[in-house]
Amino acid sequence: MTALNPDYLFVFILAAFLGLQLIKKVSPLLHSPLMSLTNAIAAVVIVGAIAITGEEGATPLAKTLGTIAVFCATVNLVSGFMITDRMLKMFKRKGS
Amino acid sequence: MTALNPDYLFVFILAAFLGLQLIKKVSPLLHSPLMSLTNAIAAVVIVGAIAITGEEGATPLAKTLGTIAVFCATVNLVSGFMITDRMLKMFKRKGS
Amino acid sequence: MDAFVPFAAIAASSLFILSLMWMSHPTTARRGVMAGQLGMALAIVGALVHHDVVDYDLIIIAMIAGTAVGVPMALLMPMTAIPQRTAISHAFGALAVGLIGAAEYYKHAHAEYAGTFVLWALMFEMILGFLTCTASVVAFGKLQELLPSKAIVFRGQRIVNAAVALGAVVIASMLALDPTQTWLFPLFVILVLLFGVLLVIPIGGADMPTVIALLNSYAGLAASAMGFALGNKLLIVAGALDGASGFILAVIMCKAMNRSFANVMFGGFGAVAAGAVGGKDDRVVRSASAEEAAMQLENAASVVVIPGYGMAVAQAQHKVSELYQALSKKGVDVKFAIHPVAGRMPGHMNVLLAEANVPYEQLVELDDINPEMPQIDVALIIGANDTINPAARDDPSSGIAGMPIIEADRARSVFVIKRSMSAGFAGVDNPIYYNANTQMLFGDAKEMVGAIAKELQGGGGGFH
Amino acid sequence: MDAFVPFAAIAASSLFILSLMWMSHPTTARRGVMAGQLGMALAIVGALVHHDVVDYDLIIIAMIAGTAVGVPMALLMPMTAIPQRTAISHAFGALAVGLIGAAEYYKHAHAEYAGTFVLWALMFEMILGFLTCTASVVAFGKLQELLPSKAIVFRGQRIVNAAVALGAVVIASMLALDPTQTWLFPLFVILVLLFGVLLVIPIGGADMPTVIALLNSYAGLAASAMGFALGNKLLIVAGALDGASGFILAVIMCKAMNRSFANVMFGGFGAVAAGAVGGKDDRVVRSASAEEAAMQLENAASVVVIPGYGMAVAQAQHKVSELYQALSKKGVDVKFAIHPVAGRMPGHMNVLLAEANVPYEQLVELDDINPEMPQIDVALIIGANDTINPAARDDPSSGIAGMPIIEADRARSVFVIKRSMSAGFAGVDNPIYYNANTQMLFGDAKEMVGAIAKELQGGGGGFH
Ligand SMILES: NC(=O)c1ccc[n+]([C@@H]2O[C@H](COP(=O)([O-])OP(=O)(O)OC[C@H]3O[C@@H](n4cnc5c(N)ncnc54)[C@H](OP(=O)(O)O)[C@@H]3O)[C@@H](O)[C@H]2O)c1
Ligand SMILES: NC(=O)c1ccc[n+]([C@@H]2O[C@H](COP(=O)([O-])OP(=O)(O)OC[C@H]3O[C@@H](n4cnc5c(N)ncnc54)[C@H](OP(=O)(O)O)[C@@H]3O)[C@@H](O)[C@H]2O)c1
Repeated sequence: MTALNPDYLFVFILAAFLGLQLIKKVSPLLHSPLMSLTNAIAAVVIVGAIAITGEEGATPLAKTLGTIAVFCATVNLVSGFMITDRMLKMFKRKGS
Repeated sequence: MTALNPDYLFVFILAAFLGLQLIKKVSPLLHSPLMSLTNAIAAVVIVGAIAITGEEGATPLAKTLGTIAVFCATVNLVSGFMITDRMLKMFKRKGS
Repeated sequence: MDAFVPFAAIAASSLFILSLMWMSHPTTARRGVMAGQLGMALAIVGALVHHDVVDYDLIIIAMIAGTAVGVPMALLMPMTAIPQRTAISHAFGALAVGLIGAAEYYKHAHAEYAGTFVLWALMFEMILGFLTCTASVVAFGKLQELLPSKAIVFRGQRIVNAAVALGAVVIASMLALDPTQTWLFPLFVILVLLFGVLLVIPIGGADMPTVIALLNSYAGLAASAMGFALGNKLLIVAGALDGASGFILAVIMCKAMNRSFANVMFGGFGAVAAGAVGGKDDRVVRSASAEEAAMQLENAASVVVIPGYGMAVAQAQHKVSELYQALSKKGVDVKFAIHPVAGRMPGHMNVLLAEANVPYEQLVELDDINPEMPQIDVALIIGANDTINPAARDDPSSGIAGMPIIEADRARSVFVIKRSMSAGFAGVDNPIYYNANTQMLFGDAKEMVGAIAKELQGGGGGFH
Repeated sequence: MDAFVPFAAIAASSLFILSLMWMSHPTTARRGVMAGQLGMALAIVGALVHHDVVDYDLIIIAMIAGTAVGVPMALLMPMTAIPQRTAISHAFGALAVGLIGAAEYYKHAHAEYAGTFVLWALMFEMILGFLTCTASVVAFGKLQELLPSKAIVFRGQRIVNAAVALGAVVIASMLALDPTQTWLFPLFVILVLLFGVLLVIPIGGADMPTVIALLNSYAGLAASAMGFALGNKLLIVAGALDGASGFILAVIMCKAMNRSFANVMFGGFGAVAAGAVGGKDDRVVRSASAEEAAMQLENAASVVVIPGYGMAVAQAQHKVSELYQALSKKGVDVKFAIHPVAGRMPGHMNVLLAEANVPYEQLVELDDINPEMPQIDVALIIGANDTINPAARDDPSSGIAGMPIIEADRARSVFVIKRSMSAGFAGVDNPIYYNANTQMLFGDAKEMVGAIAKELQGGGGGFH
């Protein structure tokens, strides 16, 4: 497509509004885990990396770049989710 | 289209989430105006009515139904927005 | 020109979103309305410039006529009639939805089969649309007291309702699968319209707000359904926003009454309202005069006014505002405690008091005022009943047990303005009237509050 | 199989949304992580089953290797290193974004022209990606103190930065308009990577959290841009959510420091941190021993502990928890006042205290504690400095003037645990140390708090 596809813009705007609303509601108590959670979610770019590495007739260059990308994204998402959970595990109520 | 277009579902879900977040934040002070505002916004169906009434080769029946629909929707949106504004005009700060 | 259409839709959706966002606080709310109007304008322009649209005359005429009806409807409506207004406005919108669906249906009936999905969406849209239309009319009738506002219940009601609903759904499916059976269509519409009526008549007048909120939500879903059928994302978004809004308001109200949707919709609640005044009239009731009330009020340090439906009925808000002014002048700290379901619509009291120029900082919510109650010198209850009924807190067997209340009875002394000993909407007896620290001020809220205000302004006269 | 893909995307997006929604409160937060993981799994499956994907070996290998690196990274990381961890993890993610962009670019370079929009989107994505990558590495270096943590500023810095940025953008546009000029591409990448470095070196260590939040936001936008280029709505949504999150956190931090983005990014703030201890050492400083502190603490009715970066440096959180336990046992009411930018990351202190089993109900925010301060018997400041510096409130000429602070100085008496008289990150002198009601407890936070706790447990010993 040579021009911007309005559908995408539509989705982006909705998601951006939603993001603003959701994050505003996060208690400051959890800002650190929030940061690493969103960091982990950003690793969703792995889907792009997978497409590039695995697709029919990918050039060696594409394969190499893609493979590294998959690796990096995996590191990001695995460590991101795990550390978030590790942090959250520690938040305890009184007497629990 | 014979099947559900996923794009639409996508937009619907995002908008629904957003709606829930937004409404939860409305102060109870404003629940009445909120009701009439959303009531007014619902009148956006007028776009459907316009399409039906005005489109090329619309049957007389379609034209009639469409015209009534345009009328009804207009009543809804005009009165909805105006009454909302009338209500909100009244909310005053101390000393103002 | 057409390239502009999708972006108009995006802009309109964003404006609707901003509109709700700004609605969250009084200082930005009016900007919210502005955004909403702008969004609507954009949407309409977008629809008009669409290349399919060739004939404008009828559209223009209809819009002018609609405006001619809508403007007076908005301007002449007294604030106390807001709930009715919302109901009837819903009826119009929903009718539009239904008719559009009908027109679309006839198109499909004569074109070749458009595929199940579109037709299912259309049928769903029409069910919600037509149902909401008649239901809203009935709700309007009850609130306007053109119809008996109490619940109308008859034997076998549920069976009848179920039968009608089932019939409608069956025909809808038949039409979805074979739209050419046009003869079935009118039957379908009639059944749905009828169902709308049946749905609301067994619901008591004071539950109409919850119903209206739900109908608001239905109207939204209908718009979304139309969006799916016509492939219009703007409709989908706007509809989803409304759907969410109505739904949440309904949930809030049910929570504030400690009742389930089911109970509101099918409970036949308030059906007994009339016959409900308990016979235990051996209990003493202390009644007082405007003069006595005025005296206690001006000697109080802190006063909490608790308005209810009665204030709306009596249109007493302006007198209440006078009372507030007079007491504030005398250095009395006056707050207004607003129960989420006081009156006949969420935020009903807030609007009325705002109309009478009571600054909204003086309005406090249930959770904020209850803890302070024991330190309050005087609680002045103006036409509120269920929302301050201690039975909800103390008597598990009560019809409104568990409903959160404003604990007026915990104040040092309590005045209650109402016309008689009769019960509130819920039809349950209210023990607060018999408490030792309660004094009744019998009379119409407007006159009584007016009299007290006069006393305070040193005007004398009034009730005695 | 492919029919499933779009719905997988929808489900994944919804799960990411729920994930952030549940993140709002500790009781639901872990469910949030669950949802996030599930969403990610769905997204990956959706990508793997896509018909285009034929060769799985490399993908599997890379994912296994990535996991092998990621798991230890998450498990072995001490809690005090959370900020670094986040930074380096960003670097990985951003690098992935950049490389994907590069691969896409080369595809377009050899296919026929795909149209401006896609290429603009790609270039934008790569700029954000590569920039975020090196910037995150530098941020990591500063937080890990592999690099000088104070701002590095040199003459003409801005000109250099501007030049590099401009160069990158120009080449980007050239490539967007004519992707076949592959020889320009490496140059483009190098310039962007360089710019990432230049962007962060002039920013002081303690401002890294703000930078990281911004980078988080960039990473999100990059993902969205990729979504636009590849036509993948899931990427658009996830990216938008992250973009919003990072942006809001950055705004919150700037508000909490009363500084603008510009000041954080280009202010060279903290560059002077080292040289900053004012010579006015004629002012008297009262210092005390652990024993004396313990005595006052156990005789207090209410104690507020105010932790800061120093607690993190000293890894004193467990000792602090012991202190809390000991005092609670003695019936002292202990609260923890957490400044939004205490430490080196938003919520840094909360995590450390949580790690040490301090129940989160004891943690209070700035706005809630300040009004109570005058009634507090003892304020115990542990390695906090800027965040409790009264100069921010009283001295308009101060470097941190207007930054909201925890008003420890208003407490009846104040103890400050730190190793020396040296300044905090902002490098501004802190008058609280010279107040009559302040006593300094010089020493490493861990040892000092430990000693006090010992005293309270009746263990004796400690510093004196
Ligand atoms: N607001 C909402 O959104 C909503 C939603 C769902 C349900 N409801 C229901 O509506 C009810 C609202 O409770 P409420 O406490 O506000 O009112 P209420 O319980 O309905 O009682 C109103 C009282 O006002 C008195 N009154 C009526 N006209 C009056 C007049 N002209 N002058 C003085 N007093 C007058 C009546 O007593 P007399 O006849 O003796 O004068 C009556 O006891 C609750 O049952 C609630 O569950 C409200
Ligand atoms: N948290 C965030 O997200 C964020 C974001 C942006 C900026 N910042 C900045 O970071 C700073 C945070 O302020 P803060 O009050 O938490 O800390 P601070 O102002 O950076 O001061 C930390 C203090 O801890 C002391 N300290 C260091 N190591 C210690 C040890 N081992 N034992 C005992 N004391 C030790 C230091 O004094 P001695 O050297 O004398 O021991 C220093 O004065 C603020 O300037 C804020 O603007 C934070």
